[in-house]
Amino acid sequence: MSSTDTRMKVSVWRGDHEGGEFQIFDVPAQDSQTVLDVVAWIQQNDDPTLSYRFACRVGMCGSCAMMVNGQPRWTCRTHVKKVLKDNCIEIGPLRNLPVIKDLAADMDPFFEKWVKAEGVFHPSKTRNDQIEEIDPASVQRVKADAGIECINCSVCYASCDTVAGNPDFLGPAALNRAWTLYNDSRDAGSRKILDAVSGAGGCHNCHSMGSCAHFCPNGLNPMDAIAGLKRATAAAFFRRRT
Amino acid sequence: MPLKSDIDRHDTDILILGTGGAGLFGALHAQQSAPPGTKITIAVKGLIGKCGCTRMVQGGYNVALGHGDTVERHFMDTIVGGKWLPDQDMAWRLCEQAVVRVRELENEIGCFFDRVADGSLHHKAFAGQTADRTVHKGDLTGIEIINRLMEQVLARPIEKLQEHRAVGLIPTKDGSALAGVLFIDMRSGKFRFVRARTVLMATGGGPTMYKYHTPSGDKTMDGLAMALRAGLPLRDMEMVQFHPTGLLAGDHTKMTGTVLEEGLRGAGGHLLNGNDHRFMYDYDTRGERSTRDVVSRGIYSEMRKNNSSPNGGVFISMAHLGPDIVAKKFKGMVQRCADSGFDLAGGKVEVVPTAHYFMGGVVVDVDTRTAMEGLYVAGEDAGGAHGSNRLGGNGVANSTVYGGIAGDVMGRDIRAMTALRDPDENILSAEIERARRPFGKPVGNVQNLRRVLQDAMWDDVGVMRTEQGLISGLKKIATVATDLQDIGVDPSNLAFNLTWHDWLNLASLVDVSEVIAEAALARENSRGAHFREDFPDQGDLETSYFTVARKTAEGLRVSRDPVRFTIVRPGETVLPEGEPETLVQAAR
Amino acid sequence: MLDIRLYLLQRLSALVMAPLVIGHLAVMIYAIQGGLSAAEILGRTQGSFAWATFYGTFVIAVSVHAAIGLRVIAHEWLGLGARALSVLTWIAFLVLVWMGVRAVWAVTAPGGVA
Amino acid sequence: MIRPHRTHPLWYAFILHRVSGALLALFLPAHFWVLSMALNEAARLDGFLAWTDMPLVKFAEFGLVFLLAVHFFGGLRLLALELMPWTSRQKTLAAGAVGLSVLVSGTFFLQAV
Ligand SMILES: Cc1cc2nc3c(=O)[nH]c(=O)nc-3n(C[C@H](O)[C@H](O)[C@H](O)COP(=O)(O)OP(=O)(O)OC[C@H]3O[C@@H](n4cnc5c(N)ncnc54)[C@H](O)[C@@H]3O)c2cc1C
Ligand code: HEM
Ligand code: SF4
Ligand code: F3S
Ligand code: FES
Repeated sequence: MSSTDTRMKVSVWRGDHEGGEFQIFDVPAQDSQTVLDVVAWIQQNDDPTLSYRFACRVGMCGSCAMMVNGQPRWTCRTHVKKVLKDNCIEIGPLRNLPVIKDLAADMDPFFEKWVKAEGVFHPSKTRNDQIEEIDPASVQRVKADAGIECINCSVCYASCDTVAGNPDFLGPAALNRAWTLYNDSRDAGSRKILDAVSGAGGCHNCHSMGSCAHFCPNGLNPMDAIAGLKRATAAAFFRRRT
Repeated sequence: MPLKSDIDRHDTDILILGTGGAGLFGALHAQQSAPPGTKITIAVKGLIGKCGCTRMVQGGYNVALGHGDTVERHFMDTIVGGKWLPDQDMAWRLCEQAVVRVRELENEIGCFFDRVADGSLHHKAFAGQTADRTVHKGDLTGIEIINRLMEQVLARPIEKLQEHRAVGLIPTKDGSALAGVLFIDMRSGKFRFVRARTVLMATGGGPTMYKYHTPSGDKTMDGLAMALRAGLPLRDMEMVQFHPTGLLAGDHTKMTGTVLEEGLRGAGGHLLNGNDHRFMYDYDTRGERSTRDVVSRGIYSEMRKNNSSPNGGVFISMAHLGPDIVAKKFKGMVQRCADSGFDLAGGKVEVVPTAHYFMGGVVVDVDTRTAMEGLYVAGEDAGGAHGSNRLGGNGVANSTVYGGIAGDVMGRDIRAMTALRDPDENILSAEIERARRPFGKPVGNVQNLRRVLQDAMWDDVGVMRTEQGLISGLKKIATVATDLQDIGVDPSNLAFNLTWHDWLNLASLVDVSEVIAEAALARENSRGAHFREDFPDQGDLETSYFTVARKTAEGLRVSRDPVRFTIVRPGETVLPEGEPETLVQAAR
Repeated sequence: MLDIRLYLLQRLSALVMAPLVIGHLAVMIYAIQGGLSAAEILGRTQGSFAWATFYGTFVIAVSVHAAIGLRVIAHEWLGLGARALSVLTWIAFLVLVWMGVRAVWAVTAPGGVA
Repeated sequence: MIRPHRTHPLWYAFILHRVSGALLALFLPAHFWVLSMALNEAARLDGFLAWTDMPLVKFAEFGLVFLLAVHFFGGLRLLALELMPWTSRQKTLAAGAVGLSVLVSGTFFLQAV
């Protein structure tokens, strides 16, 4: 690929919550070009009304996720070379979320579930206390660390068929956060967390189909986290009975 | 003058602009300190917690919490690093409160900072520090801080106005106080005016008017442009910090300008020019390990001599340290480069200095109050704490410390503000018309014009400055300003219309660019981030001044105000006698 | 649409079935050699309390398990709501138990056709 | 049906488990019905059993046993994943479960013909 006059066919979903369709654009190919660059090029040079979202452009904010050739991806860190097929790319809004316009999805349901899963630290100390000493190699800490670097990009959420079929399902990211907190020795809300993930939309709906772990751009494994929650809730269930 | 367009009106008690470290802390603390029943609203240009630069913090957070470090030492480093220009009371408060804020982040918000084997916090030393002071979560500290803050805010009864862009601070008719803020609801394209008793502006500066820049895409100096139009004084506006190693990958990609971390140089990375010559020792005895400003100028000089790489920068090379070791030690960076098609571990990657942080900002007191009643400013929008240079690790400390203070102070002040204020409808109307300006004009390419501004700022108001260059830069900025007024945007569908926002972004950038260039002209010496080739000396420290710019009826005015040495004078120190110069092992 | 109770029921029933399935598969592989006949089957099972318990447990477990399984599928693929799902789960469970118990009775009741 | 976001081993394992479970559940009433004939209509049961000797029917039976085996081993895999605190090597296990199922049902099929 050189920056001369190679061009590619990019088919972009246009529309809003009422529906829409793909529209084809002819975009110049460049070296070092990400899918986000392609989308931005279209908006800046071909169709000024194209809507999409991004912020950090380096894979830290999780705002730019879209469906690329039918797979959810962070577009700012997806090189065109990785997804170009027969000189074509298809780009659509993230799956499993309402569309605001074109490629911009409404992430509110995702974050509502994050909070609903009690994915919010429950303090046991205050700013006047010393910082707790924690052995970074302790078993609990290692478990918490495994899922802590989630950027809430919703890629896992978009990949999960259980989310698609079961609108109440809290989804992989929220449950991954709940599990991380459950293992955080400083968190005082383990009981709350277990209750929050045991309801009709809770962790027990996950079928371990693993798309979440397969697509997570940061290599996290929400499937593991959810399995952990299943064990913890089951153990607590029997403990409370007896 | 009656409004020409139909707008939405909305009331709240405490309004917060922005969801970086400053905005989110402002919201949380306001919620803790305001009387029960106070309505708090947080409005942001992107999604809550998913935009802004705090999230992009890699290195970490400066706090005197161990290894013999003290608030005094942190303070002295901040003053010396800022070349005696910081407002000393602000700097002191920053260092003192950072200790409380980090404990709050750990104990109440739930951030987990890295520990060493004995379970205590891990501290590392950024360049320019005399103690191991920087706490961090790997090299993704900002994500940890913002994610945790975001959760707390999302879980609270705080009204959320997402994808709401602030476009104007609207004062009362007599101009004595702030009445509210005008927004565009970006999702629908509609205007919304929100009245509030107090407003925290935490929109985070962000010098993205330079060809190469690091901040996130939503940051375009909107806050400072609004403050300027509202007549507020802005200080230290010439102070733009450049990070020496931004990725260079061509004009067409957003990856260009993004940071390749400081640690690469620290670990022994080589900077090579286009002829494969390791040039940094030609400029400084510390070579690549020199401070940000020195390395930036070294690279810039090579570029000007045309000793540059294919895309016009230089190379960073790590391979001599062993590709496997590099790949392990800088996993995130190597992976990021690989995603973009570059081999950082084994090959050479093109880099260029890149505009990183804005030290200038609105003049505020240590309680974040401004000259306008009801308006508070914190974070990168506020000037004073860093002077001419910001220490690595002091940026996020500043935004979280002062955001929290703003929340506390607003929660207190609001008790004395019984009523909402009515806006000056004329100004409201004028601000709406200003934002609607491109409608009906022939449609043009905003991005190309932004490039013109970015080139001008890079060439003439950038890493190295001269009077001649600055004057030429000002002319170019003025041309861009005129051209922008003639570029149209098709108004037929304003919902999520990014092109309209590109136009508004550029309008903010142009306004602030002019102030940067004027302030740079006014400073006839070289301090910290500001380097004048025609005035390379730092000037007399005792008579240090800072610049204050303000828009008046006659146009932009820049004055020089003397720095008040309220805590320590040049040549003195607040450290007890006999304290070692530095506690950092490697530096001793 | 699976809370922890239904989840545990489904997993427990699966655990109960695990050894039974092995047994069942083994018997079938053994029995099918040389073809099946009613007499052969019944000769083995009729009047056997052990076989009745074996298959009785199997029937109960599978009814619970499959009813809950069908409920999940009906929710995710057919979009059935909470009320319809409860109805479906119960109907599936009752139909399976009823037919299953009849079948077990038929093959294990003492003094049958052989 | 198999859209791009589904093209990985664990999703195939999931769909196999679901389809086999559903088919088994649907087949089960028929199975019970046939057996319940034993009570008073052994002759009819015999007729039925003779019918099952036909190759096509044999093949269908092979399918059923295959379903049970596949669902069984897949189910064991899931229970292991959920109940035991080890989790990696999932893909290998999924493949292993399917492989084992084919083996078992294959044995059954060979026995039967
Ligand atoms: C790549 C990078 C790395 C960095 N690393 C470090 C580091 O290691 N250590 C350190 O101390 N500092 C670091 N910094 C600096 C630090 O990130 C900032 O100093 C600090 O986070 C600024 O916080 P803030 O809250 O003021 O602004 P931000 O976090 O930038 O937040 C600004 C908010 O305002 C919103 N906003 C902007 N305009 C409008 C508008 N018109 N209407 C409504 N909302 C608006 C934005 O969307 C955003 O939500 C780094 C910066 C960058 C870019
Ligand atoms: C003939 C007997 C069986 C029938 C009719 C049956 C039927 C079903 C059905 C319909 C489902 C729902 C599938 C889904 O949710 O995707 C299911 C799920 C399940 N089955 Fe079975 N099953 C049987 C035997 C078994 C056995 C013997 C085991 C284990 C050893 C087992 C383990 C499981 C598990 C773990 C699930 C949950 C899968 C999930 O939630 O994704 N099943 N079964
Ligand atoms: S778990 Fe991974 S895919 Fe899911 S939101 Fe977090 S970072 Fe994104
Ligand atoms: S993709 Fe969905 S079903 Fe479970 S394993 Fe992941 S959440
Ligand atoms: S733009 Fe932030 S993750 Fe892509």
